[in-house]
Amino acid sequence: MLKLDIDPKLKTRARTAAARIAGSFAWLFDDYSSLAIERTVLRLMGIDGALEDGKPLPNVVVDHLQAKNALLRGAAIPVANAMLSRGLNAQEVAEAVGRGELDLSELPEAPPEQLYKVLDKLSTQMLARIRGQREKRDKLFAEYGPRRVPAIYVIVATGNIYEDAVQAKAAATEGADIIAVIRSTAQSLLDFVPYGATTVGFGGTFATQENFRIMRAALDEVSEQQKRYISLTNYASGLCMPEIAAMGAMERLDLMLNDAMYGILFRDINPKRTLLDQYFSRMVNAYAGIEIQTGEDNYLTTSDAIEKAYTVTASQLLNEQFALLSGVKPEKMGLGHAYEIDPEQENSFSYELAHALLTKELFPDSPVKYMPPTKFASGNIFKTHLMDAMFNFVGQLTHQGVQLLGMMTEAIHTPHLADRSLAIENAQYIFKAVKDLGDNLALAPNSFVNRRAGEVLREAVEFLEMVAEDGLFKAMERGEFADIKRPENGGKGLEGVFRKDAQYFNPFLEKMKQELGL
Amino acid sequence: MLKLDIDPKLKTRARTAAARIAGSFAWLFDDYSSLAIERTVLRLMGIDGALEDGKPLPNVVVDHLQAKNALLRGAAIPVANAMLSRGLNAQEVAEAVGRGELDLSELPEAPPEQLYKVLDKLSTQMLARIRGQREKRDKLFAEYGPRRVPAIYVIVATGNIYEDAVQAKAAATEGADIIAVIRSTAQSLLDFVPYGATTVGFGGTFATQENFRIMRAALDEVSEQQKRYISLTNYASGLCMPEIAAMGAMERLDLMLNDAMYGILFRDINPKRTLLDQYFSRMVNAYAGIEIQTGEDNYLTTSDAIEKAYTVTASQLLNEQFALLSGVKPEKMGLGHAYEIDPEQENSFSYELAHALLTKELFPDSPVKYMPPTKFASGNIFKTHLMDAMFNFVGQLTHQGVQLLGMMTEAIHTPHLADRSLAIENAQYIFKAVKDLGDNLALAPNSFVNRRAGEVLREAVEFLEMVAEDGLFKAMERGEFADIKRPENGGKGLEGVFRKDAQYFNPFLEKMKQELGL
Amino acid sequence: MSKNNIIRPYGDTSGDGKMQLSFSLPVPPDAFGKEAARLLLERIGFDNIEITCLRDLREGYTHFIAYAVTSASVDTSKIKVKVVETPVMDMEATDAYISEHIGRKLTVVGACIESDAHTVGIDAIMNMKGYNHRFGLERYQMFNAINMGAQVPSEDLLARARKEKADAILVSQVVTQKNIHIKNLTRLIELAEAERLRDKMLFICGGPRISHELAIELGYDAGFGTGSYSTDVASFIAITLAARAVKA
Amino acid sequence: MSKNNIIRPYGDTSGDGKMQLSFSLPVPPDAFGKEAARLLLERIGFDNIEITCLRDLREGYTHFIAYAVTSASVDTSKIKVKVVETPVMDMEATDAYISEHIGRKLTVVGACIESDAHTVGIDAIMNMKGYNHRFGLERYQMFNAINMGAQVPSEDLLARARKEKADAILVSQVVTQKNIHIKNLTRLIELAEAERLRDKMLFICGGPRISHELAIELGYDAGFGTGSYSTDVASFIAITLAARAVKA
Ligand code: B12
Ligand code: B12
Ligand SMILES: Cc1ncc(COP(=O)(O)O)c(C=O)c1O
Ligand SMILES: Cc1ncc(COP(=O)(O)O)c(C=O)c1O
Repeated sequence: MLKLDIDPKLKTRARTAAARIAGSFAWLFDDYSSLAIERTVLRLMGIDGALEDGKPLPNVVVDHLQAKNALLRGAAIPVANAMLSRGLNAQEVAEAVGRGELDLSELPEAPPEQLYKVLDKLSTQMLARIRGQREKRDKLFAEYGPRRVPAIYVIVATGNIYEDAVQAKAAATEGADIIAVIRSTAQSLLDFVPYGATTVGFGGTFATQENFRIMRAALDEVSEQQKRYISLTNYASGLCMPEIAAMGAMERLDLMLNDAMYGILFRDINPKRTLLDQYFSRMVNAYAGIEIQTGEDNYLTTSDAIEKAYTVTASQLLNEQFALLSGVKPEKMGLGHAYEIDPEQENSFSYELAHALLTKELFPDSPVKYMPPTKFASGNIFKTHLMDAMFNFVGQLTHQGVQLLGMMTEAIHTPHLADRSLAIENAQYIFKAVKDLGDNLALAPNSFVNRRAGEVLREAVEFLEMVAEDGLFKAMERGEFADIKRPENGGKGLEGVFRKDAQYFNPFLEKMKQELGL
Repeated sequence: MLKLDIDPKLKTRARTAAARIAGSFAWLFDDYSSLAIERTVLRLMGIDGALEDGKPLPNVVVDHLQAKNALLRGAAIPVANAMLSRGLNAQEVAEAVGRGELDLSELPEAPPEQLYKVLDKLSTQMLARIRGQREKRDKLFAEYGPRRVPAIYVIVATGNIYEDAVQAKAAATEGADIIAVIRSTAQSLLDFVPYGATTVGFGGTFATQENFRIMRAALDEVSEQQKRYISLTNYASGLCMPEIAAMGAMERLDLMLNDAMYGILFRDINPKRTLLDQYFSRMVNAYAGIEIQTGEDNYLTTSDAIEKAYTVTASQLLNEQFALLSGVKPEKMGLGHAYEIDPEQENSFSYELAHALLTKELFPDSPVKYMPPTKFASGNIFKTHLMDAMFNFVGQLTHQGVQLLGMMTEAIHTPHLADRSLAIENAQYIFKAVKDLGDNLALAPNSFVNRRAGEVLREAVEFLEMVAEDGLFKAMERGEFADIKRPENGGKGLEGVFRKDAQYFNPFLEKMKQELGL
Repeated sequence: MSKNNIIRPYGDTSGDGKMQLSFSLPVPPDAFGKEAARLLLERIGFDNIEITCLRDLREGYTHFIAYAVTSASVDTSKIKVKVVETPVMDMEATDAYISEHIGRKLTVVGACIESDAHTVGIDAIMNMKGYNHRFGLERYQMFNAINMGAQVPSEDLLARARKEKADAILVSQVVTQKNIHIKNLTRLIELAEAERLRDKMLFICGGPRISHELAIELGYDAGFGTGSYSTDVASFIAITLAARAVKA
Repeated sequence: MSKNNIIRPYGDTSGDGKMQLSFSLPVPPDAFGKEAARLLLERIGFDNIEITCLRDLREGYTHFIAYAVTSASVDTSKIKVKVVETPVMDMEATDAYISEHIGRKLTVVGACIESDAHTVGIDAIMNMKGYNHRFGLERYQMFNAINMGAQVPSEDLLARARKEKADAILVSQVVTQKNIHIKNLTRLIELAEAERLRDKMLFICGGPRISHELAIELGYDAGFGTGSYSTDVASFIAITLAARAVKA
């Protein structure tokens, strides 16, 4: 068995520092909410649909409340109040607001018990639906058997959900275990979730609830045929983190890209907004039994994979601690890691082996999300195919959880049907060839791989202890993460963060916290 | 370091049995000669060229002697006699025979001392030339540095020597260390070596002395430019084994395909003819400092690589013992092995690792000739490229001597220029990626790899002991090798084997034996 | 799948016409070479040409990798495939069929002809042990299978077939460089015709680059490519000869 | 190398025209599908077509790998390549050149425009640390380099360029799906013309699918593709502006 020889004290120090950092945000998680969180509440209450100009009703209602300065106690109470006052359901309330026929700030206020009762009913219903999806997933896994390790994960990204569905079914039939629908470029910067099925996107397909539904149905069909549960994933990142998480929970997505800091660093979304939104969105994911996936690979697309290896480890540790605060269990934390080492680097494979083993060593229960070479993928499809093979080799050798298959055309276009199929063929061949190879091998003591892993962990520990000392926001402001400077009050979406008042009520947050034991 | 845990007693038993088998052919090596050996003697005496119908002068002279029943004392003495008697040089003698102007059996016989003197002079000259080539090679290696391990070995096979030369130079510039000119289909069955430069061949280019010269010149040019000695290899197999060895020695080939039993098993050449010819041809190779390469890979193109793995080991051990008898040093024995495991086989890589390590373990000083997947190469070039990558991985991990690069178009055509370049790129990338990986790893005790290697060796030992008991010819007759039945007196070329008479003299054999300490 | 019969290559959008290409040209690996590659593809008729990689092959050559769009299409309703049309039976069924419809053992003589030494293919068809879980013809009760092996001169094969009164000749050709297989297969048929053997037995060829269509073109009765099994050939021989027997 | 100017692809014999292809079709992975693939290649104009592999892509599609021969050729004497023609100087030389010929710092404003967030390319050109051992423009003494980063609306880029009195605008476009880069680059130039900024500064674009030729076609002064360095751009800007200063 390939096992690193790592100082256990170093591991403890790493976790202590990360926990200190994540733990310092109680003020934010307890006292603040955001537009996205409130829109999520509305969605969970059953509000869906959009105006003719495409503006989704959850946005219409929340913007309306904000405009009327009536959002500080949350969106749930005003809508519940209107339901009572007008005898409408939530959707009808939203539609009326949308038509400009209803001003939620001008209605007479029902007694709190009545309001809570309405909300209790709605939240009980919705949480039951979500639990139902979770149970259905569990049942299907129990029936068909668990996912292979590493699971074969491929992306579809045509921009057209119907075309995506065909490609996803083809891939699943060929052996893919998980289908990710890549989002259209920069959807994370949209402060709303588009509505309905979409057929045009750039570099990906919009994440919409209808698109989720279409793809889930397609995959359920294949699962049934193949007697293998095919998982679906999408992105709960950006300005709509919790909304997308909620949509995923309702439509039985199985995994969700959901990083604590990705939005801040890589999308210039305000730090407070991001941390707050991730807190709630992860709770939704935890409740729905959705496996989250974090975005450590992003550090390596802009920085050197050797020099900055420790930033991956540090981010993994932080993501873990933040996820724990939201009730995500280790076995649902798909922490990220990527094979982004320059192929011109001597012993690139040994470096990567050290890094990949370190991730396994630190997070033995995590279904690590292992990302393929992308940065050094080139227009030379033959070479890229080989780099992907080395990546698949390490994935199987070190038993990573989820293998995000590399495509030989990574540097050229979003995957064609045949590219994806060749990627699956690549993985299947390598996985089989080196199936139990790890059982045959041991690391030579004091070998380079051992020393290298220790070095990365030490650098990560020192970094995290420094951040714990200075505070995460200060460190980000100084550009300590990914060499990108992000001031606490900069970035997009800060105006969407507000301090809750004493009457604030979010029925879902309360119930989920309770059920998750938080 | 990856090192097998193999019972040393088993190794000793293996070598003892193989030595017994090889040692049982003293009667053949001491008392017999062949047409090919005699033609070789003539070539070494300086006879070259061909008649207008293409028949080479060495054949003309030897056939003439045989027709006149004057060959039993060898070709050297009659030709030396004609030289003295007519005041001609050897070439002029051959030409006169070719024109039908000279009957070697009808000349007055010069006194033995004079004949020996002529032959002593000629053989001294030629051996000096060959030594000169060896020294030149040694000098160039000393100047430019040794070959990389594994060396990058690629084939050219256009059929046109000039086209081959361009492709060889391109490959060498890109990083190839060794160029093999593949022979035209079935040249091994020709009982003569074609003369001159050739531009038409099938599945390869004819081995001719002029072609050797053209290619050697091209590679010397690149060696000089690249400051890296580029080696050249060809095939001394078939009915002209020793002749081609001699041509290679003269033209400074650096390696030579030269298996003890290939001709018997895979070309249906008579067993006695083959063993006899290999004995002399290997002596020429040994003298010229040429690295021989054996053909164990051939066993696996027709048999299963797992089931019949032991036949490879057995053949390696036999090739070793036969080579020792001809004065070949272990460091010049490129014993063969091949990565021919079905990619559909689970743990194919671990199987291959066991087999490759076994070869290294048994022949630590041999520059093992490691052959790529060919049998399971398919028209799917992308998949074949990956199989070649796994092959390159094992080659570097286990430090094989010579890596015969696989081509992604193996199942389609003899390599195009780009195929070869992609193969070099594949090897260079993998070699670099896993450069020192082996130093990091150890085999888990009692792991599958260890057990598998032990099992193969045990099977080989049992097989060799059985063959030693029964005799090699008997075993071949029964089809024990490669499932092919080869009777002692069957196959092509038996009529070219004769028992030497008391006056037989081969000046080269004598001198080389002496200098090689045999 | 396209709604009508007109199909084009598919990258990620129906009928987008995307194709991957690679090729080498005697040009340098620079902007000039790249333009030469682009022009070549344009000349062939491709659009939207993306030369994604230039690899220096040295000695004045460059290898190009490209993606491009073709406007060519195929009307699937017009495709006519020449395939062996006899149904495929397993060994037992074939033996039974021969017993019933022909009533005697069939003799087949097989070989890799001329310079070709690739016997694995013909062995897969003929030898006892067969290939991929199908036994070879030697194992069939109703076949007398004679495998002459590698590098058999056409003359020898025909002589043996005549001597054995063969019902079918099985020829394998694996080496195809410079179309040597076409030359060899053509010569065999010409010899057979000259020797008046052509109509006396079935002539069947096989190999990785052989298709039924090519075989027919060359004057053979059938051709079998990559992935053929003894069952395919045996069924073809049995059914075809039974039909001929009825006609005769 | 070919003796004359007419070149064709090279497999293993001069001008043999061999090319490798792969593509997917909405056909089954059988003889029918194979024939469809062959016909498609024939339709495109290929000869000697060998379909070497059929891969079942499921859902009714098949992936084909093929080798074929083209008779198309290119006359190299007729190739005209549009490349940036200014010589490339290193950082010190460029700084010296600007000091001498222009005599003031040059201001350049760069950005990834519209939805594109791929900053690595523009950073490689502009940022202090540069790329592959060439420092970026920020490091040059004679450049005032302003990098606006990712997803900058065209309007914002032009506004900033106007404000800074920029000598050159550097735009990066990496995402090319559905030709979004062409749309974005065209829009930027149109806006610049509308705002009468086009002639006030150099417009330079770059990205993996950008060529100088394409850039010129889109109305830019220069374009830089894969493997460009700060030195290429800096030299181009310096020399072009010096030349214009002389003319003016
Ligand atoms: C094994 C092998 C060898 C072995 C052959 C051992 C043997 N006893 O057969 C050895 C090592 C001896 C060998 C030597 C050479 N080989 Co070779 N060899 C191969 C290899 C790796 C596999 C071929 C094989 O066995 N396929 C498996 C069988 C089962 O498939 P198959 O032949 O297609 O047969 C199937 C069908 O086609 C069909 N079929 C075939 N024949 C028939 C006949 C009938 C009647 C029917 C019904 C069906 C049928 O049914 C079979 C089962 O499905 C191929 C590469 C590859 N991966 O394909 C190269 C390959 C065929 N060899 C090649 C060459 C050039 C040679 C040499 C000439 C090289 C040289 N100069 O030394 C020599 C000389 C051989 C000669 N004189 O012919 C080339 C041919 C290039 C070309 N297209 O022209 C190939 C493609 C390799 C390459 N890329 O260069 N080879
Ligand atoms: C790194 C990367 C990312 C990073 C970007 C981080 C960052 N800050 O830049 C992250 C992870 C964020 C990312 C995200 C996405 N990416 Co991205 N990404 C890549 C990747 C792996 C490498 C690109 C790169 O950095 N190349 C290295 C630089 C140095 O090369 P370059 O950009 O070509 O630049 C050079 C030249 O072109 C030139 N140059 C470039 N710009 C300029 C400008 C000027 C003025 C000059 C003179 C020269 C110049 O000089 C540079 C140096 O030589 C490529 C795949 C690949 N290997 O190419 C995919 C790729 C570009 N991404 C792609 C996609 C689709 C996306 C997403 C849209 C996916 C999604 N839906 O989530 C997102 C969204 C991004 C967005 N909104 O634009 C696709 C684009 C497909 C296409 N052709 O349209 C690619 C090809 C991957 C793929 N096959 O799907 N990506
Ligand atoms: C965590 C995470 N979220 C989201 C994305 C991409 O989505 P977007 O482009 O919409 O930000 C990525 C991409 O790598 C990611 O890692
Ligand atoms: C030892 C040896 N000699 C010769 C050859 C091939 O040459 P020929 O086809 O002329 O026998 C091979 C092919 O593998 C070989 O292994």
